[in-house]
Amino acid sequence: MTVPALAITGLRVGIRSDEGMARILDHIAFSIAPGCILGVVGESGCGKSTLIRTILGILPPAAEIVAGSILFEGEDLRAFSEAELNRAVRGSRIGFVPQDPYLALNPLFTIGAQLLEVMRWHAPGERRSHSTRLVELLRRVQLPDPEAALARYPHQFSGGQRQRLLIAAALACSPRLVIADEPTTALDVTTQQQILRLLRELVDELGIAMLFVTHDLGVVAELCDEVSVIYAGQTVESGPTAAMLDRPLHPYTRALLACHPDRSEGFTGIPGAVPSPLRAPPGCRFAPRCAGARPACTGRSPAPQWPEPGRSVDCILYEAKAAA
Amino acid sequence: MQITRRQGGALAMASLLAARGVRAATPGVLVRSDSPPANLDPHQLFDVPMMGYALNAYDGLYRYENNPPELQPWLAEGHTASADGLEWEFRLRPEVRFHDGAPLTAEDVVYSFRRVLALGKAPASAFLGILKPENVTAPDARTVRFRLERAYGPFLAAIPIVAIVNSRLVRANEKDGDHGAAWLAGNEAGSGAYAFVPGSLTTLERLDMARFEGHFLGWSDNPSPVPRIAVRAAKETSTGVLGLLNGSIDWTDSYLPTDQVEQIQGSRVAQVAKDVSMRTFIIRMNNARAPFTSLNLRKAMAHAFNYDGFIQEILKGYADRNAGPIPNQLWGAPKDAPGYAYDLDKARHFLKLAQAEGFNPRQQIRIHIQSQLEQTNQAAQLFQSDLQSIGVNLRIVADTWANIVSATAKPETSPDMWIHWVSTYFVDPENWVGQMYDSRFHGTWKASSFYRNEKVDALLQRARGLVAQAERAPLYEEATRQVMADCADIWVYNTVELRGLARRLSGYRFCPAGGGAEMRWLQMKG
Amino acid sequence: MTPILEVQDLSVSLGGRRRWLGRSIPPVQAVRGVSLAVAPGEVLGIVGESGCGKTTLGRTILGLQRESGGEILLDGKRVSGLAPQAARRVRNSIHYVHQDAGAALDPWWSIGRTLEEALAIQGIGDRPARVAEVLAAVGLDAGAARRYPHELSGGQLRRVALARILALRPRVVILDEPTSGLDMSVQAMVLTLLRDLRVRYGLTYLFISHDLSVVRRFCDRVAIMYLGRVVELAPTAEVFAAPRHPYTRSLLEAAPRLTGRRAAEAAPLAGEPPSAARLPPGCAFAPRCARSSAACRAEDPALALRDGAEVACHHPLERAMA
Amino acid sequence: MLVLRKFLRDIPAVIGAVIILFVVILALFGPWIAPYPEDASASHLLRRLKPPSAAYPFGTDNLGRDILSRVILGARGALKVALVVVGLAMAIGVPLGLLAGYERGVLAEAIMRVTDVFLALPQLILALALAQLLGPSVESAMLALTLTYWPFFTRIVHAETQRLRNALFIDALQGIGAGTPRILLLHILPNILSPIIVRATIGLGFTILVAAVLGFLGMGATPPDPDWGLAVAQSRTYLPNAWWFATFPGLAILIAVLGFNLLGDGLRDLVDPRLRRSR
Amino acid sequence: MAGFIARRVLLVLPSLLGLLVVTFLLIRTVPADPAVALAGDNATPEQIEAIRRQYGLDQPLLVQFGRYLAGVARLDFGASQFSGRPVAADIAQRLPATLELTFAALLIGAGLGIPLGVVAAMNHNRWPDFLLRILSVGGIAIAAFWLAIMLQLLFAMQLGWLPLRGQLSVGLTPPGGPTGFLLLDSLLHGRLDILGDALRHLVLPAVTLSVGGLATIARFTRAGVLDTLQKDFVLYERAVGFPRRRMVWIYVLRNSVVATVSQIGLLFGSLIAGAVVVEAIYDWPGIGSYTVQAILTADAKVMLAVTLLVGVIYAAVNILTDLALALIDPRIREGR
Repeated sequence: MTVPALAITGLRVGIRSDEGMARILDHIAFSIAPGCILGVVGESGCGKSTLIRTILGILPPAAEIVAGSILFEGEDLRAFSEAELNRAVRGSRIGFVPQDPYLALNPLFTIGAQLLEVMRWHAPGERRSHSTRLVELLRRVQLPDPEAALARYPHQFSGGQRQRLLIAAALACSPRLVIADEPTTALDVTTQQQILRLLRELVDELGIAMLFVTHDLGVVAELCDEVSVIYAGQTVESGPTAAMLDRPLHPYTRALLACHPDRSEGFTGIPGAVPSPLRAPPGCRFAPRCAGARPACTGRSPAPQWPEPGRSVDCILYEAKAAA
Repeated sequence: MQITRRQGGALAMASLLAARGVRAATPGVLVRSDSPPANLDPHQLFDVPMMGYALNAYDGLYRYENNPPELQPWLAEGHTASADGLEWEFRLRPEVRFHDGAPLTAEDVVYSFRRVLALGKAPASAFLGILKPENVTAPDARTVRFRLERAYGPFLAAIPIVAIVNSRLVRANEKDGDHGAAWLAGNEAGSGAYAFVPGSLTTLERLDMARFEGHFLGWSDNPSPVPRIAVRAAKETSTGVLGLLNGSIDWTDSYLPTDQVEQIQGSRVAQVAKDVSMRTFIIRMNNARAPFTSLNLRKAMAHAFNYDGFIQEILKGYADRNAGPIPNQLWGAPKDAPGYAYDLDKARHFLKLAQAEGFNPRQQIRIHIQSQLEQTNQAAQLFQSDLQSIGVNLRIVADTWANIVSATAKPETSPDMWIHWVSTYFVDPENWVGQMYDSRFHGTWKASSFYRNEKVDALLQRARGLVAQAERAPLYEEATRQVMADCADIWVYNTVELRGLARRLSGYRFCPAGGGAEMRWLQMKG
Repeated sequence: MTPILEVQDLSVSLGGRRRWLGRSIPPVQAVRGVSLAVAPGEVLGIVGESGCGKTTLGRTILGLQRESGGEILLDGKRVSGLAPQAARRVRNSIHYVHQDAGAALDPWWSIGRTLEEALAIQGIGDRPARVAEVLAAVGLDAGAARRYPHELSGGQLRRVALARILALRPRVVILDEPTSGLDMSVQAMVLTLLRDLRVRYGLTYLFISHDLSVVRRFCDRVAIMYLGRVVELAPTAEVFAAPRHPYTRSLLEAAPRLTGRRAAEAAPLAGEPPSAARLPPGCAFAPRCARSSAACRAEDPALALRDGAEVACHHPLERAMA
Repeated sequence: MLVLRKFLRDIPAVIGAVIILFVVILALFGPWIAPYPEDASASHLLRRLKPPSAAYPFGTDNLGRDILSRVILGARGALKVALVVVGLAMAIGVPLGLLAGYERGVLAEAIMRVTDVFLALPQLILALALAQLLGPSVESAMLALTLTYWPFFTRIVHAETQRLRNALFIDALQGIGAGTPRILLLHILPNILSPIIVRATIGLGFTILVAAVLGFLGMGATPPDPDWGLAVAQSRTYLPNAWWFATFPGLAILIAVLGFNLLGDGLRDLVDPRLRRSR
Repeated sequence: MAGFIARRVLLVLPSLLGLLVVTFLLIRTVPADPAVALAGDNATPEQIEAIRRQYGLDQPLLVQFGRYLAGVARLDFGASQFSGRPVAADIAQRLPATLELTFAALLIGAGLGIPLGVVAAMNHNRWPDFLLRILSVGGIAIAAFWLAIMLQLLFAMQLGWLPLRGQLSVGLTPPGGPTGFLLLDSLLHGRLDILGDALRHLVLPAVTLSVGGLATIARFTRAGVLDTLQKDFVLYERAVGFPRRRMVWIYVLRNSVVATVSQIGLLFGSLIAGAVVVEAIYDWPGIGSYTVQAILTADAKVMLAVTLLVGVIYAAVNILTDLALALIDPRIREGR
């Protein structure tokens, strides 16, 4: 078996606040194989962006990793120094596609200046060869007129074009993993469709791994090979996309799918609200909203279970089943 | 070591400089930190900076020298006057040359006087009413004749005011009938001991002068004259003092604050020249408007000012009490008139009398000071503090010279009280009592007491029409006594002028007219 | 039955400045000849991608934007041709809910004050009772009145925005992207709430959205807009079952669905919409349309009734196609 | 409470607040605190320009008055000048800026042109004219400072209002029929407080200092007012000897202005919703 | 871009006319009478009256203003009522000195203020931030002339490193022409000795004048950087491992200086007030002391000319500021 591009186990991230240390991420676990797209799905406030910042090592000053490991191609990223991360990981071995293409580019610098800056930093070499490579990539991501693009400013591109630019930038230093942070939420559906298709092609073509963070199950269904669902900072369920959409295991996953307009005729929601990670309930964080919750759910965090090959679920129900 | 006695870090720092200062001096150049004139034309301006310049760049027919001032023949060898005082003839010295080498003729003198009259600015004041331009004539190349409209006693005293200009040079630069005013404002056409260096002028900031070898007096009396003078205005006293202490300035204006004297005297590179001048310090009262229409109130005020305290403590003794309008050492000042003394009891007494006449002590009296002149402020505050103790409410109004003198055009707008000096422009009692208390001068700032006494008017009128000093003196004395009896103003002191001088200079001569600004007598080491 | 709201041949041009010296900026035709009629109690969806003019249309109907041509009728009475403030006065039975509910609230004001303010502006008395009522109606507890916008979640903010206009007793509500940016679980609850409120308060909705799956489930009829024009207008079921306009079809196909990957299906619509400032002649969709002909590039097709749907296309898809 | 805790963590702002509190106390109770309250107007010729000592911790001035007392007594005047000028300038500048930023067209354009005229008007020349018109006094100096300072507020408020004019919540208010005065005063104004506070605190210090220059030119505070700026101006004649005469009133200005500015910065960070979000 | 400048210049003209009208009215309401000064201390009332007539001061206001405007249209600003010298010539002689001083001060202010602001922002709410804030705010609060004298005592007197006063040493003569700017002219004439001497003289005045501006610039930069650091692209730049130092000092800073640049424009506007004290203490032959002289002597012609000058400088700086902003921000450049 190949080494996963990224394997996270038991990750716990805390943040200092006035009320003490709070766990904004708690026993997160998943892994991504090369050539595979893992969708990390969660609602707002579930810790998706903290997860990304944790992997990239750019947590805000008040936050820190408390436990767990982040293995990137077998190396523990936690052991890297800030300078090493900056030089050899962020933007080079791990590419990043941000959420909002309108805001993620510095408006005062040309595309070439910004993207080449990163390339030069990570891969010292000729300016000419960098820009040749960048133009090639831009052509690959189907940006119109790629040669002229380098001299233009971000505002001179449409949203879709900017996202193409950022995808090209993420690939510029031949990364082994690309982290995409809801890259299509700011785009129109037709453009979204184009971008998703492009991403799929690129992953298949280059054999890289991709962590695709989103809240949109539809997008996951279209794009991802595997899914990991996060709720309030905790991984609740992971597995192959098709299987999970067909037969969700965790009550939260089920509820979430039931909300989707494609699934339900009425409008069912999930009662209550996602708890703030600063005031997370004890035990299973979904318990207060879970229809099938039992008293034991609030007592302790559930341990991951593997009820089927390749699928894991963190729910006390399956502990019982496994025990039985 | 005088300096080490003083406490305070700043002074210690400054004193360290004395040693360095010697090196800071510029060899062969005397650096003056007083202001150059606003305009180089001696016929347009007549003020202290102008005198500081014109006494060096230009010559007049006569000149005041020494202290007390003596009128000495200068470009003229001498003069004659008719018995009625109407006809004056001046005989010019031979072989006087202007800076461009042209010889001085009577024509230059005629041109200069006519030009002064035509421009009608400050230097013309003494002559405007009494001399018509066509009545200045040159009977021959070395004689100038004046025919006055009426006899005018101070005529001769005012003669040094008029600088003689090189008429060919100025005429050549006349434009649109301006008498060369535009040109001469930035150039020079004189015959004086120092010549303006063309191109070195920044108005009010800097100008350079170079010694004129061909000056008519010659330089045989001065073994080491100053070759070059650089005027570099220091606007802040502190800069001037520091410059003096570090040797980069050789000469300050003559109004050093008394509090700076001790430090400069203690320095190895500089000293202070202290000379009694003819510059009186006066607190004016607006006699034409209530409450100062009341003689008793005026007397109360005159007794409430702490003359000695002011002179001894604030001025550290660098001033002479001058109880009347005319400087003590000048003729025409009555020697026996006692003046007013600081006596709060008397002040209270007169205040009561004034109250009986209807003066309301709660009424606020406003005294205007010139904010740039710290001494006027100190005097006002000292006065205010004493008046408070006798129950008079004095309010100080900070003001500007331009504003005050404009307000003095009319008794209604003129301040209740204000403070100023009267400097020597021509050495004659007319400069003081004549222009200050004759009612025909009402509307000028000098007459801003709006004092009116027909007897005084008549005395001054008569004195003005006479020529002989012996005849005029008693008239001025009598007028002065009357003004003092009427307590028209509060006369405080006669100035001791304080000028910072580098120790490398010697031969400094002071004269109240011009304030010692004549440089040709100075000798310089290094 | 008279439509409660009718729009006839409405055009709106935005921006455009004549500058003294220097280049003038030409106006942008954001809405071009749109005609709609909304029946009382109906939910009319307006669907299109960003820049298609759907929000401008909503703001113009509301009265914040002045139309450059055409008419707006409210209860059959003409209410167009007015400057914004006057327009708002005659159309005060129409209200608008912004897409970004959080940004539509003054961050300095508590929810309670904001709600009372709306009433104060309209001169309505008995404010505390009315505020309590609408808060309850949108499912917020009374304590929410004391809180500030930044303390509330996205779903709660939508509720506040609704409460704010409900207090004013509207008859027509323009909902601008009411579910965008919301999580699926919250979205469902907001939609439920909207449906309940419609019944309870007898509202008519103009539902502006780009989210086809929501529109499909919520709207009675749908108007598809492309670059300022309505290209298709039909009952929802019809549109989703058998789109007539090629653009409509592309749009439907592009929407991600839970049914999973359709890699082999028709290629995505190429390119992006042209800028509204530089419209091509003829049909605006022609440059991206696989079916376009010379006629499409020459003449802009009008919206015409075909088989029970209004379509603006020279070559509409056949019913059987879908 | 959270706000207070956040504020207390901002040490410069706390220092500023303490200073301001101190200055306000001096302003209110100065005559009871000063060791020689009579030195507000008295003069003592025999103890002129004495260096600091136990009896006169800050030394004495050119008329023998206790500088410490005068520094204490001067707090009231300094506070008055600063607050009145900045207050009036805000009262003129902020409404005009709001109006010009919110409305479009001729009125807005006219306001901004007038603002430009006043921005370009040299302060000293205006001060002179006013001193002549109204008589030289602190009041006319304050008016002159006000007239030259309001355009700074107009400019800033104008720019910020223009930015906010298109904000969604303003749009929403227009949608529910809110009138212009309500939108401007109740909604836009509170939202643009932070740049106004910055400008105002800069203005407080600036005002005290320029007032001193005006005083020295004969257009401002009048002796014997225990005015800090005036004392600094008067001390010029005695420098570098009487260093204490300039130093202590100068320090008083420095500290007071420092207080206002630090507090202002702190307040700015506090009210800025963007910064509020972080941490 | 040329069209943009032309448009701005034309737009400025009405403001300048307005400025002149306001100033003229203001100055004419001042009762101070230049005729009194010209007539001197021994004047007679008749003489004062004659001078008043000669200068047209007895004419109706409108006539006086008309005459003045006609002169200004021909770039003739008349003669000073105090000195009789042509105002334009005096200003032309002094303006370069003030501009050199102001520019140097601005350079120091921006050169130190911007980095200080950045460092403070990067350390938001930590000790470096606190310290820099207190120091930079102290700059606004310090009395300029007190600082000036302290600097004189330290650097000119105690250490003897720098000259006490003036623009040039007494022994040296300005090279003259062609620009009037001493530094530039000495460079053009190849007089490095004069250049060096002039630079030494410039240091203390420029530093004194810069402290106020420095503080303002530091504050606005700090605020700007804090603001920019919240932007999404900063997070993106961190996420792709941008070289950190370059990110802050180039990419973030450029986004942050917009407010600072506008402030620099406004700072220039208060040039005269700031220059007055500094020019007086260091005897800098500039516009500030010239203005004070005019005010003290109620010299209307000079005051009008100075006002107009400040107006023109203000307008020019505003246009330059806009140009600078357009250079910084491509979106402004395209008129969006």
